[in-house]
Amino acid sequence: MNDQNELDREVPEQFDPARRFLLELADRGVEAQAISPSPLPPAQLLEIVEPTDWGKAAAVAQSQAWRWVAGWAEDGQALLSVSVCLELQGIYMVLRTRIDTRQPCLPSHAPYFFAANRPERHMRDLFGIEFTDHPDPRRWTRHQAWDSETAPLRKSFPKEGLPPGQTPPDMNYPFFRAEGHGVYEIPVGPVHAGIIEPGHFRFHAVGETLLHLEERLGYVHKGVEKIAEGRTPESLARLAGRVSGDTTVGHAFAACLAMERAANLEAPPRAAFIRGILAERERIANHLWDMAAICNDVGFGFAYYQLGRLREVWLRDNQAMFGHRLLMDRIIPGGVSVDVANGAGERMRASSKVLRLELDDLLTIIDANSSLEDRIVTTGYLTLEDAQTLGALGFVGRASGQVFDVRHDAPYSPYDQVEVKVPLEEQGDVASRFWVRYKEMRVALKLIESLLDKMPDGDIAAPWITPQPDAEGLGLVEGWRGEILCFVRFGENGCISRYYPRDPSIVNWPALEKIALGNIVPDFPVCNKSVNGSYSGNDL
Amino acid sequence: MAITELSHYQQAILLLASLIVLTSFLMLGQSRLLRLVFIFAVQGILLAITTALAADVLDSPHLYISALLTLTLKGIFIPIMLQRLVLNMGLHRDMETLPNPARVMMGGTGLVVFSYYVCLPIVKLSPLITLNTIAISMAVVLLGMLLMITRRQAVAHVVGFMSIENGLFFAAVVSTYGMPMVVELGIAFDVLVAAVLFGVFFFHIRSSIDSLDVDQLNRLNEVEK
Amino acid sequence: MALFFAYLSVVAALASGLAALAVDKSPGLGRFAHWLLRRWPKLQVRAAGVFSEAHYAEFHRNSLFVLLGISGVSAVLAGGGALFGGAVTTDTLPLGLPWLNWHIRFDALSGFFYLLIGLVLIAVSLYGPGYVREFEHGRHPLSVLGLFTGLFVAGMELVLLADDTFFFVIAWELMSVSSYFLVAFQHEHASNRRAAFLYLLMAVIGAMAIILAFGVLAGFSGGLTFDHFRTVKLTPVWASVAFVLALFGFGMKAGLVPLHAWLPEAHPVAPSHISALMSGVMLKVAVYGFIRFTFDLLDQVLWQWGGLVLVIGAASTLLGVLYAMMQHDIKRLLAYHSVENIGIIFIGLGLSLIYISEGQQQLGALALVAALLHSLNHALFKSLLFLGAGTIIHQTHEQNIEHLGGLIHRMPKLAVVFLIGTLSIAALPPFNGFVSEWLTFQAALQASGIGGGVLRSMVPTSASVLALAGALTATCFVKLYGVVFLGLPRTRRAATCHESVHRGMLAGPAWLAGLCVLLGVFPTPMIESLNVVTGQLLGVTLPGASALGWLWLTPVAPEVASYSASLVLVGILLTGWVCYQLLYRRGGLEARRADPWDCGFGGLNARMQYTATAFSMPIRRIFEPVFDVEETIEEKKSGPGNFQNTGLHYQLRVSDLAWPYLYAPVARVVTWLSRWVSRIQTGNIRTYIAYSFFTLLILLWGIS
Amino acid sequence: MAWLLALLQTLLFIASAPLLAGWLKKVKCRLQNRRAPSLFQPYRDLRKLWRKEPIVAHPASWIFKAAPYIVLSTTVLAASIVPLIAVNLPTAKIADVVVLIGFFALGRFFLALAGMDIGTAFGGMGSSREMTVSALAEPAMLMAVFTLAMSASTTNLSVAMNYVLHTGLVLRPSFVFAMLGMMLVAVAETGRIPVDNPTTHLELTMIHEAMILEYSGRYLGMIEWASQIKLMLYGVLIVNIFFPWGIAQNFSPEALGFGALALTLKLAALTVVLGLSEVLFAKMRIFRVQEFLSFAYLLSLLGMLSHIILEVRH
Repeated sequence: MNDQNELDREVPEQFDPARRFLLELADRGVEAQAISPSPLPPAQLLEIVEPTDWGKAAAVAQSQAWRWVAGWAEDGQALLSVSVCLELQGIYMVLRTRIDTRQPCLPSHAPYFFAANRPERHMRDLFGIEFTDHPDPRRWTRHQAWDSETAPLRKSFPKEGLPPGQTPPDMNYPFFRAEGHGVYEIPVGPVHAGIIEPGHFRFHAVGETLLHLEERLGYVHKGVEKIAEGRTPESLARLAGRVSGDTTVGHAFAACLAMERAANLEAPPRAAFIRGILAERERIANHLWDMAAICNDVGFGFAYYQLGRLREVWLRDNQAMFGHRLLMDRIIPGGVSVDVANGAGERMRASSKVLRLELDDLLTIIDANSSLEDRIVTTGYLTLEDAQTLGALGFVGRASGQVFDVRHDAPYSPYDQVEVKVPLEEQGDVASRFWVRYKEMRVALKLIESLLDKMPDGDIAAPWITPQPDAEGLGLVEGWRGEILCFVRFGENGCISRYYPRDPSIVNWPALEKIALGNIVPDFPVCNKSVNGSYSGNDL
Repeated sequence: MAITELSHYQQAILLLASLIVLTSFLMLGQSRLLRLVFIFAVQGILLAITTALAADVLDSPHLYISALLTLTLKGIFIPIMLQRLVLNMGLHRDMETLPNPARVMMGGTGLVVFSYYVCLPIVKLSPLITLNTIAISMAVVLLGMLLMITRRQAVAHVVGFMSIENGLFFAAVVSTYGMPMVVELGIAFDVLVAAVLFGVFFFHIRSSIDSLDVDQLNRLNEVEK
Repeated sequence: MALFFAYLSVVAALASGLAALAVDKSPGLGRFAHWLLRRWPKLQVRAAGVFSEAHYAEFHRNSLFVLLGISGVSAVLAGGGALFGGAVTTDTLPLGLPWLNWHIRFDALSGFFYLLIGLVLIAVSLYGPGYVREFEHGRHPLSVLGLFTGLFVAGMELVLLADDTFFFVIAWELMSVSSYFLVAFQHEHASNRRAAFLYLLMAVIGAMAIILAFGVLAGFSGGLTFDHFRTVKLTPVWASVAFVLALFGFGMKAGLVPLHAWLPEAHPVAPSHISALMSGVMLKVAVYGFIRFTFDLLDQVLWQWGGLVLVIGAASTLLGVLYAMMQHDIKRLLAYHSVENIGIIFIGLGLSLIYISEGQQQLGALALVAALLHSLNHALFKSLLFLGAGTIIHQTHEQNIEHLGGLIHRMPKLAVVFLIGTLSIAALPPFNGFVSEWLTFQAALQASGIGGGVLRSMVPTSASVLALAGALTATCFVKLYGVVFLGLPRTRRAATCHESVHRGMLAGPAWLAGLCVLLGVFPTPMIESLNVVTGQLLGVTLPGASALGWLWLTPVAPEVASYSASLVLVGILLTGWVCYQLLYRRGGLEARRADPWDCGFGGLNARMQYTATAFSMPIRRIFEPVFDVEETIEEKKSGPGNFQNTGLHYQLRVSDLAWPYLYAPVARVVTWLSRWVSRIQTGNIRTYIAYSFFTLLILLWGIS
Repeated sequence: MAWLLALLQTLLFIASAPLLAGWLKKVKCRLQNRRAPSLFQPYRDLRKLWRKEPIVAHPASWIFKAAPYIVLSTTVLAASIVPLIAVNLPTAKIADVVVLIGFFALGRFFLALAGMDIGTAFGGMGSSREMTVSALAEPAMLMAVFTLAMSASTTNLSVAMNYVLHTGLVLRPSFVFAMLGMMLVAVAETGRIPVDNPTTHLELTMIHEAMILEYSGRYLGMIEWASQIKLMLYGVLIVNIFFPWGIAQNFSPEALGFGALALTLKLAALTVVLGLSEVLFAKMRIFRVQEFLSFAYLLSLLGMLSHIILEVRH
């Protein structure tokens, strides 16, 4: 340890987290190979030679406080490769290892990172990779559609799929069971009373107090990863825009960025700025709607209708300026499909100003309304420790004092050219998540204005270059829910062979299980709404 | 005197008296400072109206002046000052939740009964028609004290103090034919000075203990714990 | 005539006790039977069946309860005679001390309580034969149960008859001691023995207070008969001393807070028909004692007494129902409700005392009538509920309601009968519980007649406590009925039980249910007859109770308040019928059966229904300071950052605050005192001789 | 004649209750800048529900089917004893206001049992919450009644209204408090915001709606109708006790017509107040309801105290 410290002092490069990680691996006798130059910018790629060292690598990462970002597998016919993306201080690093297809066995990361728990179960269900030491052996994404032998994401599984017919309901899932005096269960979902996506929540409660909450997701597994195979870049961008309907800009942005990096192509600066504007507009629309929904869940009609009205006006502006209310398919590989005309810029400025003024008025009223405050203050705590353990993203993390924002910590174009402020709240309750949204909206409005100010002239799309077979790319953007990761690998003829989008919901869903604890049952809906995870983005 | 035998003016005074007690109770149960200040202002306004009505009923015109004074000072000036103070110090989102508001409130009703019981002999002595409101004013005083006991925020203490003063003033208005003008002006001036002094005082407390929580003053104790 | 039936009732009860002593399978009895049969050979065929080994047990069992039934019927006749005849009969029995024979007095008040005993006793005698069969093959002989039941009933009846201190105390102790043996009947469990001991202890302390109270009166009057007491004039201080002692003694037996601790322990452990008698009747005997002492024997009433009784009554009402809410043992829950209902009765008595002390005899009579009527109503519905609970336990062997559920499908008849009891105790119109609570409210509403403002504000406040308690009772019985009878069965026992085969086990509760409905719908005749009681005690009656005719109840005056339960019932039935005809018979579609809403997940099971703990949890949280709550959640966590729960166990214990704050300190003081006293027990023989020596010296000094 | 009139008044009462619900909806929508459905929409909804095939859950017993009838008939009976447009009708004698509270309790008791009859978590949850809220509301309601009865020395509604009419305008502090207390109780008992949210779709937060979650068809129709009548009942109680002016004191057609008109205006105004409060407040956390209701109790208690202290001869 002393030696290490001296080494650190003597060699300044040792502060580079990736190198420190590599050194520590070497200390532990793990054979690792840094690929240079990295095929996956902005991340560095590290190959772990022996799959049996996979767990040790996670242990090292945990000891150095890396954040487990995402994990995905690929079927390379003879070998399955498993990759995991880690992050520390804005530095991304991808670990990769290869295992035998016939005996797909790998030590699990879940004992070190909770964030690895569900993604590994996802990999096991869809690739048939057995993770040893995984604390939770229950199935996750695969409900009853296929037997446990089938691995739908392997190349051997036909792309058009094997329609399983009508599958039986997943009634015998072995839920966690709380025991004790007068404890009862409330099964809620997958069909909910409102028009929302499906997901099952199993509560264990005693009276009104929640003792335990367990989520059972995966009801909207659409096979996004499988149907992406063999697509052209344009059609992948369209698919990415539909991974989670409310994050259409975010996912399309990430996918296009990944494909462009794989193709060694850079979108023109004007296109990047327009992408930024689109992303911020999406953020504002969703935050408005979320805040409205939080108010609605506590029966506060006034704020619900007012915020809903503002969102509607905003969406109509989207329609008028970009031709689509939700901005779907506005981002294409190589650039964007719609330009900001001069008049539109002025209009956008004006509407931003109006929105800001209206928000000021409205939020002053809301702030003074103690009946709303009574409901959301001290409801649904997520402690800083839990947020850290989880690596909670976006407003969920930021409301608990976890400050991480891709736009600020690992800036990409256009955010490397403007100043991004990251708002923070530290209470970790529903009110914090409410107010952090509001602050983010303010930041977003400002960003839109400064992006408009600095908007360069030029093309809005670069011609597409077909990338090499096997080229891979990583897209990392800050969607409105938080960091979105997107991995793309091209196959023959410039077609996609692997697409893995990681929505922030995948990370944030488990936070809800913690947030709900100790609250009373009727406060759950507002807790849920304050996190507002995407079912579709989680289930893929 | 049964209420049906009184004139409407007198009935209105009684009604206002009971509303003033209600405001005292509302203050007792209020957890947010801005609300507290607002209710205090309402109490001041009610007091001013009562004074004006009493001026009419008792036919003593100088009470009009004191009504006006009450309105400007307790209904408008001091509340606005306190509100500014709360906003400036960023206390408006602080919530001071009582451990059991219902119990405190019920204790408050006990105080009302008690003050009624105590005042009964006095009321029986005098033929003045509005005199039984003296129990009400006594209750307002006691509730103001209760407010000060149950709260930790210095601002709440000031409001409690002012509401005690309101109770005394109310008693003076309804049970005698009003105080001499000089005394009233003096009191009004005193209140004003007190309010300003409190304002200064807050900033001092704040700068020395970083909070307006009066329990924090315990730290200023010289005895090392 | 009434007195004859009263005696007959006592004799029949004693006979039932003695008959129980005849051993179940005695060869001697067999020989006796043979001897009898030889005399009347014609009966041989039929009698052989009866006296055969197999049938003898049943015959024996039935005969006990037939005798009890006779006792009950004659008690009803005696009570009715005294109540409707309005005569006061006195008698002297040549028993007791040579210079103090037992004085008997049978007036309307005794008659009313006789009626109450009789009505419940009839139900018990119907219920008993089926219920006690279980004990026949148990380890405890039925004869013990029968003997003490007989003695217990006789004791209660003698208390009502007693007209002198000596007889009263003997009857009182007979009642207490025999009921102790009944509580201790199933003494194999340590908890039962503890409950019985606690009961005995508190009964003894209570009896001592009562004796002291009588002693105060006796000290001033110079005699031991109640007639002496009635004429004596006391100073207010001594009268207050006597009153407080009586309130303590009778209140302890009645289960007033905070002297109630024995009640929820003792009532649930006794066999259910005994619980019904104890809760339904014995507590009322204590109420009788209190009324007799305060309204009859004491010559004056102070308003402070009324205030004290009112406050204690209100506290009992509220705390009783709150503690009841937290119980999961069906019989304990019912026992706590007895505390509540006794509280309601005492609220009525307190109001009555206040009004009388203010000189408002008329209102005092109204409040007293309310209290008496509630005593009767409580006797009816509480016995009904205890008998019903007995059947449930008998059929399912589950006493914890968290293990029951869905019984309405397996015991439909009992469910209906139990529902009537539930509606009555929840004080819902048009059942009987509502009438007496309504009368109490009406009495409280007249508070503007009281002079003092403080007292005047206290009366409505206590009435609002009564309203709160009434609503909480409804909540509690929704919980009880909902968890026990409705929903899905929570255990296999609850899923496989069935209605009792013995008809009497249904007939007993059904008889009481019928009375509940009858008294609820036509309360006026009963209230009219209670006028005799108030007439004898206070010298006033309620003249206007049936000012609008016997279908209407107008306790004060028609324009103040009126209530017609029968019209309410007719109205409800009529409207319901019209709705039924219009919406269903005229082209309404037949209901379709389907699975309940499961949110699309499927497979709802009994674990996913609300539990009793859950149901009462909001109340527990709102009234937190009243309970001694111990809530523990044991969590096992694992994984990174201890993020994942791997095990969770929830435990909750809610108990009565009376234990840690009253009984435990008293017990500590007693222990400390006895330790201190035990120091003089050195064990050294010379020390003892020295004690004797000094005692002798002091005595000699005293005598000289 | 008088009995016939009483019957007609009851029928008018129950027939116009959905109209009041429609009007409340309209007021709320206008306050939220929304377009409102027709005033007669509640009638259409009821008709639709009555015609639909009801579905009953498997574990349900007869209590589940009987409860709607009991709820509706107790509510109708309650409506029959409340003077609507005329006082001095004979039905008012059947029961006084304490019994009226008892009627509501009876209906609620069966509804709560029906909630537990299906054996799901939602039903029991609703029952538990409903019973808790009503248990806390009851003392406040009774205290308000007491305050009233202390002045009028009666609990008979018709007599009480007559009393207020005949004493003329007296500014009684006690009445002001009793009215405020009763309004708060009415909000809690009829399940309006901020105590309960009648329009929510979230099973976990519901009170009344969770209890009746399994009802459909005519059963649901009956329960809906009963709750509309109940809403109107509380409204009528408040306006007719505290502002009885305009109510018919004889049975001449002009007096009755004027009474109906006055009542309509008073109710309409009261509904606007209710609508405003629904728009301006969020639904309370369930354990805040106790504070709300203890405040209602406090108001009624202050009413009683101010009656004792200020309004009577010492």
